Amino acid sequence: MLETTLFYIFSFVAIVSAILVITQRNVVHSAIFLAATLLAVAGIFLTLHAEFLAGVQVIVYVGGILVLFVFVIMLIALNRTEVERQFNRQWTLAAITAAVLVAEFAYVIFRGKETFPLPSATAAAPAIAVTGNSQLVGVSLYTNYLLPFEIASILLLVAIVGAVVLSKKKTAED
Amino acid sequence: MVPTHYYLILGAALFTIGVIGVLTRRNIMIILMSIELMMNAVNINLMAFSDRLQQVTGQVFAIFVITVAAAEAAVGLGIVIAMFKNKETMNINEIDLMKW
Amino acid sequence: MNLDSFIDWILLPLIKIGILFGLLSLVIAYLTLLERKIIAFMQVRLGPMRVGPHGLLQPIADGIKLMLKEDIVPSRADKIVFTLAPVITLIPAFIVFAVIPFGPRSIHIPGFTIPGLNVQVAERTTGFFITDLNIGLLYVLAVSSIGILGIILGGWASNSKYPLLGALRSAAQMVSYEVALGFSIMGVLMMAGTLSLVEIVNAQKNAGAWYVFLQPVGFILFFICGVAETNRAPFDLPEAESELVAGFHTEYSGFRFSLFFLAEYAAMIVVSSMAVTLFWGGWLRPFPNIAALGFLGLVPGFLWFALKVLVFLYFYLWFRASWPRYRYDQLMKIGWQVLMPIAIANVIVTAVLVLWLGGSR
Amino acid sequence: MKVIEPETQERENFFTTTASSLINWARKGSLWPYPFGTACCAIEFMATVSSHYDLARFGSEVVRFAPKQSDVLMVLGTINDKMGPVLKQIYDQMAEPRWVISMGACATCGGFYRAYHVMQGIDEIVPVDVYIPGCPPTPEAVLDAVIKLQQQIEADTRLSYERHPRQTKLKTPEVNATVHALEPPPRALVRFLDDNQEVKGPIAEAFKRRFPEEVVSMREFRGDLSITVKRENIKQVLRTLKNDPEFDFKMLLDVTAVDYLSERQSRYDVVYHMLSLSNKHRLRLKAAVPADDPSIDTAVDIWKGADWAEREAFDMYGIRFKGHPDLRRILTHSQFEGHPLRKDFPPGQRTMCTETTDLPVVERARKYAESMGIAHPTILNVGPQHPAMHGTFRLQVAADGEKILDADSEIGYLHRCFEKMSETHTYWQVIPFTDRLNYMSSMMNGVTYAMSVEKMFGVDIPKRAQYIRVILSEFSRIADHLVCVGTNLVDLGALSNFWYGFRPREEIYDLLESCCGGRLTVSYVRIGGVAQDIPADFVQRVRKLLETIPPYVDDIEKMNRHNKIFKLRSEGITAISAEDAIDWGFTGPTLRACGVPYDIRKWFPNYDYDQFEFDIPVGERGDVYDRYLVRMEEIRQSLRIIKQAIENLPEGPFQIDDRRISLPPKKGVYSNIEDLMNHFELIQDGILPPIGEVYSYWEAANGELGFYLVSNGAKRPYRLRCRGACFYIFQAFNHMVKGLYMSDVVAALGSLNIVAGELEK
Repeated sequence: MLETTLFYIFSFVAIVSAILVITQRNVVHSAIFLAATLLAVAGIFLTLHAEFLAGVQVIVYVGGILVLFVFVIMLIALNRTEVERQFNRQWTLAAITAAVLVAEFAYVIFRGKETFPLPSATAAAPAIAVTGNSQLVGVSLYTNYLLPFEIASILLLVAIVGAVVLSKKKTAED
Repeated sequence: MVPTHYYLILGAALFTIGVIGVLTRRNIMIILMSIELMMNAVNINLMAFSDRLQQVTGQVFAIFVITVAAAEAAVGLGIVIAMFKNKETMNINEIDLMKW
Repeated sequence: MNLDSFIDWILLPLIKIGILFGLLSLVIAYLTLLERKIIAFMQVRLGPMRVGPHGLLQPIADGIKLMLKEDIVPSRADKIVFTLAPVITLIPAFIVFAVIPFGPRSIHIPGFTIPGLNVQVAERTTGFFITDLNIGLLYVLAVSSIGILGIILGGWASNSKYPLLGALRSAAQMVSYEVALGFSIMGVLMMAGTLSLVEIVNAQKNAGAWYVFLQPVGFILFFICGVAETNRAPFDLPEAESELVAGFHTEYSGFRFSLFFLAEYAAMIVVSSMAVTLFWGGWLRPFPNIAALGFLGLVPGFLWFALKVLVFLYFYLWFRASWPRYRYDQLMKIGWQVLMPIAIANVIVTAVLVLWLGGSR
Repeated sequence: MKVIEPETQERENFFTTTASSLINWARKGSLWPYPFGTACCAIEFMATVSSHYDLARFGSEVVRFAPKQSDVLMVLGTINDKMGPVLKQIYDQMAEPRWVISMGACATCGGFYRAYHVMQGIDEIVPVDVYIPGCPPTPEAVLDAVIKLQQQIEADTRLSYERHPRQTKLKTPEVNATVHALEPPPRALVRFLDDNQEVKGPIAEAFKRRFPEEVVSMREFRGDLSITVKRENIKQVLRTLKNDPEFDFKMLLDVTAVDYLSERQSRYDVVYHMLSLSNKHRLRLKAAVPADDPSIDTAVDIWKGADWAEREAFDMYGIRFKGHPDLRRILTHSQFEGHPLRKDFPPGQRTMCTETTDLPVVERARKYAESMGIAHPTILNVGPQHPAMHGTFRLQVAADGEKILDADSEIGYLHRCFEKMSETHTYWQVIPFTDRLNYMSSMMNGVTYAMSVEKMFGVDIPKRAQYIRVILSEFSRIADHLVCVGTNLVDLGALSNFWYGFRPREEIYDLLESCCGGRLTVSYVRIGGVAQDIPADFVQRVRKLLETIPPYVDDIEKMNRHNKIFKLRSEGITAISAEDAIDWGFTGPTLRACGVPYDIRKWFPNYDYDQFEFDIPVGERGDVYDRYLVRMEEIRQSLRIIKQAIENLPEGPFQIDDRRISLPPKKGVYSNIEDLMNHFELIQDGILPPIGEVYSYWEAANGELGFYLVSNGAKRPYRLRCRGACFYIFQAFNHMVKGLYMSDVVAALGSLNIVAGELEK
């Protein structure tokens, strides 16, 4: 009951602010609505018993990525972007793509509808909720998924180097 | 208990919104934000299945997705800054130097 | 929903939230007076003396005045964001307190019957905290990282250059120091093996020593980063008076300005409380496992906690009275080139030791 | 219609009165000031905040530099026409309820500056709630004003405040505020100046040998060598004077002009004062400039230091310096009409100023960005009302984030027409004006000014007067350095040092007060000595001070000398080489921090300085840290000098026994006609120095303070030029800060010890 209510609230917030993200004229307003979406998604994670991920979502997305976004927007404070034409002429393409996507999703969900009813007694003992999911995530991250984990860390390193190189000032030597 | 397909529908909706954002907006910052939206949609799906199957794998993959999102933001914003320094614009249509 | 769970999940937390909120507002108000008084004494003066005996009513006068001051929204500001920003800063600063354990789980409420209704209420024990989340630490980090957004948006929305500079400074500063801050508490995490703040304090009890003795480097890093996170001297660049007038809140007046003010002081208390919880044994008395000092246990836990927090708040004020502030690039350099490597080294050394000694769990 | 019961009405009244008294209680207990400090009064306000008076007791120490967060606009010091729009803007930005305290005679009514650039009272543009009389008012008066304001608030029954529709328009300025007429120069002065003498001496002879064609006239008067040359080849002459080792005048001390009206064929004289550090020679070079073509070649490409001095001469006299890169008005505001120091300019003719203009840096940055095809850098206005700019300097920077790409500075926000005022007042009356030049150490300005008049007379003052001047001046130097170091550290964020610095300063005030009754602006010096003898307990007081000051100084040293953060912030910041510093015309601690041991007290000693034992501290790199070290060491050396002076304090008269200068003894005035007449004449006409021109100089707290005095034999100076040390230091500022961070600007400005009163005169 509570969970369902929370789910509806969070999804409503998430979808409405997501729409606002892509329709706002002012980039900073978009960023604020993105923050709302991200927080709502963190809430959704909580209803799915993924506290650890919810925490990570807030720390990384809201505290990190979003702050970075706003930071860059402020750094290159441009007022004229607001007056410019905001949208592409690719509305048709977008509409078609969106329609195709919706159709696909509908089809897949329709196909899988017999799996929807929740398994009754078998999954009644949720292992994750009991042992505390941060520990479980940690353990499987460092055992089964060690290689992807390392690859991810290399990816991050590359991204750091890339970002530094990209935003480096041109000095006299260059 | 919320049925899993509710989450899937939510994820699909967010993903579609993200796609529309990417395709229609001209402001590169908003395009990047839309990409973040899409990543979040993916994460919701992963999380929903993880909860449904009582397996932690989904959450681990969500962590990887967040990592990729962070990397993407760093590089993307680096590109934005570099681009802004040269062209003083955030409009993606004006960045066509690599166009053949 | 039966009565017991109603009491457990709604009534008790609400009562606690009410008490905590009231107390916190009072503490923050008097922290400002304490700051003015202590700094005054350090500078061989008296500080506020006229408003109430020894200036004791000064914060109340300040509060009333700020509330009633004209609220100016600059005409060129982004009005919605401008009004929203102080709230975005203040709310996280307050809701962080939800997980901070001020004392042990030792409030004993005897069972009783509500007269007239003839409803039996079972006896229960509760703690000096609103809730004990199993991801408490993560919660603190997550929620306090939202506060930055308010500062940045406030600076941006003012549509003025000094606030913008202040906001840029604070954004860069807080994001960088959050990383080192996260690393500095890793050692504690590894030793306690839990993210719950209550359990971390209990682990210190079991270990027989406050973690500051086992993690001295971690503590120093944590406090330095904490001071930087709260934008206080010597890291008070975002509101450096002599450079940026008043930093990100230059354009704010009256009530909204006081919200930023409250948030800053609340953040100071959060950092001090976290330092106490993670490193200085929370509500534990000194030397928790030396029986000879048992008489110290007569002082209730939350008083020990308050005392320790006070010590750190005093440090904050002491820094402010004595040190110059860093320059922006120096601050960044220290964060990334000094604190970060030390923090990572600390994590590695702790990990090795925890493994080698078989873990202290 | 509902009838209100009397009872309810009463209750409502009770409620509203309780509420309003509670609100008023809160408002009066929490008056946060915006210190709109410009001049001397700001220093007294600082004293009010310091430990002896402690404004914090009233809950008013929360100084907010953001107008929106402050309650009381405290206008501390002279507001001139240029500053008017700034004051207005700050006031308009404040949130209601707001109050204004006008501190001091200048803010209240213009004070004794009834001059062309000074606002005759701030109530021309903002409403004032409390006026504080005094010049400057003592801290007690400031506290009294705060209490007065609290009483006003208590009596206030308004619950809410509308934004006031009070006066918002500038009053038409009061023309001809000054009453004194100006006299044209007598023939005798012109003849004196044109007189060509046979002068001996290495410089004069070398000059004659090198430039036989150029010399118009040459003269030595009271030891000052003065050469007049033709203006056509002035550039070549100046270049030789600087670069030829025979002359080696590496430092240009001053460029100014004098107006001789139609008395002479060429109306103006452009006057250069220069100094050779290797030969220890001084030279005055003059070139006559006619009224129909008031132009001359610039010296900026020879000495960088000529930059602002030439701009000032242009501003004041309208003399165009050909080839000057940036010949704009400097002291007066951009809308000002006329050139105020011209003799035919009425001293009180004000021009309304309604706007603040952009500096050239904006245009430069725009052009640069466009030529490079990059984004426009942020233009940031720092000051004049910026906490780090000490209230009166303005810096406009083009910044890339925090880094300064280009900057321009603007002054004149405290220009209060000292030079014009001294032409309209008698020699004695000028002394209070000199006190308000460098108000941090006002004693020394008076001494230097008195020296110039004494030099004109060619007299020496009694030993006792000399020693009194030395002791009090050295104390002033200590006080000055303490404020400089204290405020510099406050700007860096180290708050407490300010309070530690002000305690000994307060005790020095006490000593000065015991001598003359004044704390800050003392007016103790008289031409020919001092105003009255020192009090009986003077020696004990000084001995006690000599013991109490060092611990305070040590406190500051302990906090900072080895402080990591302070060193990080100060080392290498605005480091300047000795050559550059000399080229700019740096003097005083700022120059010594670069390693040049130029100190007038050693190089051109007077007043027995050659008999005192003291060292001249020098730095190495000339950065902020070195300046701090030099200042702290100079405090100790000053204490040493005082110690020797107080031990050898001679007995005798404190005033010269010369009836042209000092008043006859009262006994004589009452008993014989000669003394009575003498007294009457002196009081009526003041002193009448002989015709001539002299340049007197002394080591003031922040460098060489010079007065160039031209006397026409009348009771008022014909021309009194003040060479303020910081004028030459501050002109280098915008060049020094290029490439630094915003925070460094703050550190650098504080370390230069720029005092607006002296800078802008």
